[in-house]
Amino acid sequence: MTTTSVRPYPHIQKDTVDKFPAPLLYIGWEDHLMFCAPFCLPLPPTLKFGDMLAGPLPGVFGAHPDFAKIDWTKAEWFKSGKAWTPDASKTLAENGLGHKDVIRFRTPGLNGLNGSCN
Amino acid sequence: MHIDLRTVNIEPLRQTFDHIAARIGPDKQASRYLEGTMDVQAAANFHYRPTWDPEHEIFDATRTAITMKDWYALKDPRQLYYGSYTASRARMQETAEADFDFVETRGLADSYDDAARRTALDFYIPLRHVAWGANMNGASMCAYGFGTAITQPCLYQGMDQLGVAQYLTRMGLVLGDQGEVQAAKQAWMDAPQWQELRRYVEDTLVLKDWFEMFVAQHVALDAMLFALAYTEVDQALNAKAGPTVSLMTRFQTELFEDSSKWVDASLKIATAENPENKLQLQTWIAHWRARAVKALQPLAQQALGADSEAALTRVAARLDTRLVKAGLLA
Amino acid sequence: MSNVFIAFQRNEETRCIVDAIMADNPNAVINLQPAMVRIDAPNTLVVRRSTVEEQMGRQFDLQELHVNLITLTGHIDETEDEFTLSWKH
Amino acid sequence: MDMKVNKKLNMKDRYNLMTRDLDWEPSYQKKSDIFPYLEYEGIKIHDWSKFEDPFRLTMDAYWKYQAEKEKKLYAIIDAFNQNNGHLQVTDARYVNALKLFLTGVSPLEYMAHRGFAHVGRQLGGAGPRVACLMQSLDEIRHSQTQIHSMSNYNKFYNGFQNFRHQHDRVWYLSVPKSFFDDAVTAGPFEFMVSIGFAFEYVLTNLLFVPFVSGAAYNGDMAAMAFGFSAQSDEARHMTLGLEMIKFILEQDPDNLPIVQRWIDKWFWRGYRVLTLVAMMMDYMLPKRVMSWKEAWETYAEQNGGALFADLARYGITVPAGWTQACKDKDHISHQAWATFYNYGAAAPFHTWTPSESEMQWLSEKYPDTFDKYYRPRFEHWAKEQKEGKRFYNTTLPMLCQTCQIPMVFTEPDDPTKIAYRESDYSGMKYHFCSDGCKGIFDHEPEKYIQAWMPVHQIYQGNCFTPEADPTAADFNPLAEVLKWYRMEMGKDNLDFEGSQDQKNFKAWRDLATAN
Repeated sequence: MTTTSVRPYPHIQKDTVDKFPAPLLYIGWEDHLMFCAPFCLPLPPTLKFGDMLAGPLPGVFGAHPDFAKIDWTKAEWFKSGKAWTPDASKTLAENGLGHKDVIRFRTPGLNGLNGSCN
Repeated sequence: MHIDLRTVNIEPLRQTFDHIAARIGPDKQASRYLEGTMDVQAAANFHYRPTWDPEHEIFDATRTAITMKDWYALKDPRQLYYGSYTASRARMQETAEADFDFVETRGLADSYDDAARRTALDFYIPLRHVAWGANMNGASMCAYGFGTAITQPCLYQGMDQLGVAQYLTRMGLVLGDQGEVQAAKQAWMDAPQWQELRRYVEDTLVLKDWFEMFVAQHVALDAMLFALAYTEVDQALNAKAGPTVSLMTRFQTELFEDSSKWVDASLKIATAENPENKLQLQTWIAHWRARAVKALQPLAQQALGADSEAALTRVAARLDTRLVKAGLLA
Repeated sequence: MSNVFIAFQRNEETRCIVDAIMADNPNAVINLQPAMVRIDAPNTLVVRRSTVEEQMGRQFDLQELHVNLITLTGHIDETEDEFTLSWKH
Repeated sequence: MDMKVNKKLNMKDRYNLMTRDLDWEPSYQKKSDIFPYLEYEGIKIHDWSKFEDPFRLTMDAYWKYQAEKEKKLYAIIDAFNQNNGHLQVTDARYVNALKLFLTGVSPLEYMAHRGFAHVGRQLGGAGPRVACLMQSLDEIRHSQTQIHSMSNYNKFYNGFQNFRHQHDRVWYLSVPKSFFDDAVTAGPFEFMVSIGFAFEYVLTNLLFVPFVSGAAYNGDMAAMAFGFSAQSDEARHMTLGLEMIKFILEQDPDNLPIVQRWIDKWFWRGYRVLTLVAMMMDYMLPKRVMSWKEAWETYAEQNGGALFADLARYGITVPAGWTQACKDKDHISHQAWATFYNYGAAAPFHTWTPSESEMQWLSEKYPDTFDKYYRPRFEHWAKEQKEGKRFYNTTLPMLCQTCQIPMVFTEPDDPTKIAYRESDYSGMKYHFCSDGCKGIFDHEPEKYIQAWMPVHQIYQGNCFTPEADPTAADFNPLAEVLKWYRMEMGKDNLDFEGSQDQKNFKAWRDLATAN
């Protein structure tokens, strides 16, 4: 559908990738609702997926007592809700991640504070 | 629990909101007018373009050719915010109510001179439509203008004009009846002497530049129409048949005095802002004033006969005086 | 059938209005809250000028209701003599 | 009506003479040039004279009654201020509800003022124009009475002083701002359905009645006075909204699907904004009035249900998101407060964990959900705070492209799973918190791709003061954003515990009770 307007409506796409220092990636941790929402991070496409896990993520999710217990080899990943297997040795771009993609991870056995999904 | 708190003297952390303090200084208490007016319009980061005006932002200073470094310079000297506005108009309506009541209970309308009655009905009652146009323009200026300092009084003035239209209607019913009110509407639609004025009003309704509308409505038309109707014609009828009509048009007389203060101040500030504004305002005034004079001539003639020319000269001179004060006329 | 309701600020004037409503609407239910009084009635509720005037001992214009009104639901029909709320289903 | 006339005319005829008869058929200008916005939305109106305004107010009566209301209201505000009434409220935590109101709601009242001036000029009938213009006047009243009654709080508490600046910038304030921007940028008919009907009629009671009763319960006479006084105008506004929607539906059967879509959209948009009210009721009032869930059941399910049962004769059905909203009543207040607790460093009001007795109340009011889903996080946070590790989330959240709320809402049938929805448009992905928000975007993507999304704007570098130097080694982006927000770190934000508000309130109250 198009926006109905009295004269032609302008195409103003505010959040195209060229306006950011790096493409945005959204990341959520399943069953850990103590973090109220998934996060939004600008991450260079050349960043290796494994480096993302070791670098930025502790600063983002480290406040949760479960975080230190994560075994990343057992994490299950989802991209746009579908099961997905990233390669930790490849970059975000090589893993097929682009601007405004959304990924989530599950950490089996780690289900939040006392298993409450918090 | 109740504790007597009146006895506590505590020092406030600040006197007013930061955006007000930035204008008046941090140590001053701000008036309710200032706190309710200054900077209250959103000015940044609008989310979507209007589907009804995709070329502009929701509030957009470029909807007029007039430019201001700070649109909040256009303060209302009456300092009207909603509370003081309604208090003021409630007093005026109370007076008007008492006057109408006086006219009706003393039978002043029934005993009113018939020739004067004819003049009054023919001249005043079609003006309810002019006021209705002014009401629509007030809404426009409020909606599409920039900065609450000026958009706020534009709506107040528009609603005042609706009040004028309703008082005129009521006078039509007191001096005449519903048939007279309908006849006046017919004259507004068809009678040759009303057509220039109707054209004028309809032409203002489609103006795109809201400040030009301000000039066409308040400066060119109302300044002369109110002076003609509520001074010249009023005095003539008074002399002929006593103050019955004056009583029923008192609201308009008071309104004219009140709103002129605001119109003059706004003009003066916009003129002094920069030479381009001054030139633009002069151009608009020249255009609309000439049209207003042309539109009012046949009506003055109809109401005042041979005296009409002198009356219109006085009306124009009064406008000139106002324009000189505003810096628009040497 | 659903309830309509009307709510007023609680003060001396509305005490009379509420009394008038309760007199004219036998099915109405009154609900007093801090500073607010709410009246619910099945399907329809009427405020009658004459009853309010009796309660107040003075003339009353139904438009004075606005001064102390807080909220209401239902379709409104207003004449000089009656102010009616109703649902049409 | 005050306009007494000597020839006996009934109320309706007199009113017509005072309003619609003032209008005329233009001949020097085309009607379509005078009213240029009536066609493009696809709404068909055949006869504007069929609109009936049930409140036949002439201007003299308007001025008279409104001035009377204003006089009463300002007398209360003056007395409240003179007596240091702010020290009479239950607890200084209450004041944070007012901060939320002034930064989030009062600017919307102002937008309503301008929006109704616009439709009050543009609608094709004299009756609706006059009613809209009176509403425009009322709305500037609400904006100003709110500013005036909170002006005194601003003198003594932090977080009010930049409400206007913040409304255009702060992350969560883009939620109410984008809501109203969406409505005023729509055509005049959609505006009437969005604000006049969906918001004023269906949802306004949920905003005002709990808030105002909350003020009354918590000893805030000033807020109670402006709230109830504003509500007295709302009765007129609600009626205008209802009459307008009936009028549009009665004019042409083709209008029904358009109106239904608007009702679906605006119910959902408004409902999302009310998340803030839900949180205020359940978490911010020291003395609770009723739970959000109870308010929802009373004012939405019962009253809204009656309304939609009534509109069924026009073919209108309950809004598409209604069922989900009724399910969500057990959740949204907790999810919202947890969000503000997370981002307590970035909002100009204080947050806190509920006390044990407050959690007990929440358990009783939300027996199916609070203990199971929400209590654990509040207890964890309280424990960490006791250990000196108050949790502040410092990474920016993902936002819904439509409502702009962080993606905090869970699946309607699984409160342990965040709801993710997405659409592809013009080469990019867009994300949503719900089917409702996704549907709104999908219908008019060109509109929503323009949105000023606070998180994205920060990352684009648009939310720093001119003095900020992002290339400096010690550049702290979050601190710089707070500067741009004009929020004073440690005074306007962070936990209530230890705040200047808390200390001052206690010191001032002690002054009043000691010798």
